[in-house]
Amino acid sequence: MYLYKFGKMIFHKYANPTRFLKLASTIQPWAAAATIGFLLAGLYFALLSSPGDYQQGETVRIMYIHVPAAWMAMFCYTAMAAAAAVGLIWKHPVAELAARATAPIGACFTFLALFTGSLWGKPMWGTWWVWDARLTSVLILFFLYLGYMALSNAFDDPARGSKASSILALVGFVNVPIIKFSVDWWNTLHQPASVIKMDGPAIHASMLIPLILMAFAFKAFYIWVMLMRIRGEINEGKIRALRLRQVHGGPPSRTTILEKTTEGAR
Amino acid sequence: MALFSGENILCFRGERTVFADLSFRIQLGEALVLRGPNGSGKSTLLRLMAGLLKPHDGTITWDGENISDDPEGHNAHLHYVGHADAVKPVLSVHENIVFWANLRANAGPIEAALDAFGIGYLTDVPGRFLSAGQKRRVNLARILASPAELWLLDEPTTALDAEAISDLEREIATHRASGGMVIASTHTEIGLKDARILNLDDFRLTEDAA
Amino acid sequence: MNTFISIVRRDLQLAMRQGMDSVMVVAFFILAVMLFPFGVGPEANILARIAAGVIWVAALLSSMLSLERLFQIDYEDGSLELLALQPCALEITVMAKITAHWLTTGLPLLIATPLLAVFMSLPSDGFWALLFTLAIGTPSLSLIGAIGAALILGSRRGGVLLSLLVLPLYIPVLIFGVSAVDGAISGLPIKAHLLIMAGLLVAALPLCPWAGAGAIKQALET
Amino acid sequence: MEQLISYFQMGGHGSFIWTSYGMVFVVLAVLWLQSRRFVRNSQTELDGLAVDRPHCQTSKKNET
Repeated sequence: MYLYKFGKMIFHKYANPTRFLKLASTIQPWAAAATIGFLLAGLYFALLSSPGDYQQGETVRIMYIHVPAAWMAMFCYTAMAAAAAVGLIWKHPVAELAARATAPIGACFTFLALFTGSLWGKPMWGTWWVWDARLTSVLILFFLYLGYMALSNAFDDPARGSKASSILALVGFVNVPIIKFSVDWWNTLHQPASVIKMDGPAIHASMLIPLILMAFAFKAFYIWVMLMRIRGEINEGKIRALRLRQVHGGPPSRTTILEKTTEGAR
Repeated sequence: MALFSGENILCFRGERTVFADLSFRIQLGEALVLRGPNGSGKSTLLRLMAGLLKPHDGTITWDGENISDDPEGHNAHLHYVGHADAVKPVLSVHENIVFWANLRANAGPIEAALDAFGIGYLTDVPGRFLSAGQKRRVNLARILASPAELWLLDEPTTALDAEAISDLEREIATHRASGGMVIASTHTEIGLKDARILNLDDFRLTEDAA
Repeated sequence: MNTFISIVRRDLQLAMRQGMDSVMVVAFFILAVMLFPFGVGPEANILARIAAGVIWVAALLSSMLSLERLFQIDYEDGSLELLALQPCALEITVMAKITAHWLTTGLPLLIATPLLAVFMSLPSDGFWALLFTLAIGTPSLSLIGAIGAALILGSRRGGVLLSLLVLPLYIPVLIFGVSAVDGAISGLPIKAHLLIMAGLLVAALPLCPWAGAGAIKQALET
Repeated sequence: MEQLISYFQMGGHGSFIWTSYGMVFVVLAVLWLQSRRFVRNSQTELDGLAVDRPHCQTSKKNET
């Protein structure tokens, strides 16, 4: 019960959409600058100044975007599940919108991880796709994202859509480790011994820098685009409210009420 | 002395504010009729009272105890008649009502409930042959088959003819006499003697009030 | 407890009277498996090699067929609303409907499996493993599928959406089911597989009705 | 000049590396543009709606 109260108190401040928008518009330029900065630094190290790997040759440069993309795929799904949980438990409207905003970004990073993974696999194993444990788990994660997005748009009332998809995000989140475990297990069952392990030799220092830089670039990009999309979702909410008021000529909408009550409650 | 009440309830439907600061009180033997134009939230209020919906603010209490603390306990107190009649086309009228009655502890006599609404002759007829009015009577007979203190009726008189409406009025009267409560939202005038009226229009937030 | 029994009895009554439901599921199951000899060729050794996987995937797909209507009919005719307003917890009602779904789909599939094992010339020592894994696996499929069925209530295109939501969650059950049968065929000990599948089932038993009830409550809120 | 070409060939695997980097930029750029259009359209529509309700002011946000 205490956690519930504590959570309510902490999030209450940013539950109010307009105050969140003020916060978002201060963070957004910084996120944009960080994205571009890290991206340039990461590219410089990834493409220009780091040596090719003695075993994989130049193709190791694909790893510098494949691995951060895979990290982002997992990170976005976790962030989505966390936002969904906050949205469901504390009825926090902005958290619900954050989950809706994160899904397409996560899906894009998952697609990139798969695409670059298969491009990396071609020179190393000669095939576009190999049923490696990690790649398969990322493939299933991609379908979990598609399921989330399909469900959230399958209803006429978007509030219904985001509630139903929040539950799916939590159910999916509980299943991710089970899927990971069973795919690894299945992989060792059918694993031909000769395939080189996915991440090759231990990553040595000069390769770590571009990896970390690209990871930061992707995270900053995520924050930047997510804040944008949340702003769009909030606008959509206000538009629906105004349209409904035109139709019903009713009293002010939920968002204005929320603002009034949280304004007063501050 | 069972008391069912709600204090300053605020309810949203999607983006729309349905009503705010709505309070009501009802005691055993009383009846409450909800009035208001379409879309003013009559059905919403009934669903809030049944516990299907959670109010954004404010509380609904049964004997002083918040209903969301023990939803199953609250369900045992009430019967809800919504717009849809939940009559399975494949099952006979008798089977339909027996199913619903068995879900509750003290299932009463089925035949008496059917006769009360004059559909005794339909007991073995499968649901798909029934007209809308007959389906509504089966639905109403269902709540007679197993007693519960509170009746929440959402426009019970739709699809009912004059004779069925008088049956309904009689049943409501006997239910109230035996210490029950009835909350109904209705457009047609049903003769509930000394029923209190709750007009949802005066709880709608006007433009400047917000 | 009698609520559980009366709901299961009513659902079975409905399934019997509405007829053909489980017959259609079994017909789809047999047809789906029968397509493979036409596709892959009738040689027994090839068919035996893929028999377990084909039968399991077909069982998975056919158990998903009737999932969409698990709550949809009750949702449309108002019974789901009334079921949510009964004195017994909604989770028990959801569990009862899942049991009824398993009895009308999972069980008939099990009965049809021996015929298909013969069709696909499945090696005989894999036979009991197949039956046993399906017996443990199909309840988990019904349980996980019920969450999907509850989530799509009131959505525009229910059926296709349901498969997109539920199939990724079926993969662990499929992997352990088929590997148990393959293990049995090649004489390996399959105790570990069966324990894991039993673990999945035991985990799904409490969690899925709870999540399904949550989804239904949220669906009834509109 | 040929030093530049050999750089681009990247030991024969140039095509893989450049397509994957290219795809990353294309996907991220498309996602960014789509998000920006999503916000712009909703903002203009919102302003349009708010105009005919004068007293309901909407704050002009400058988003990048």
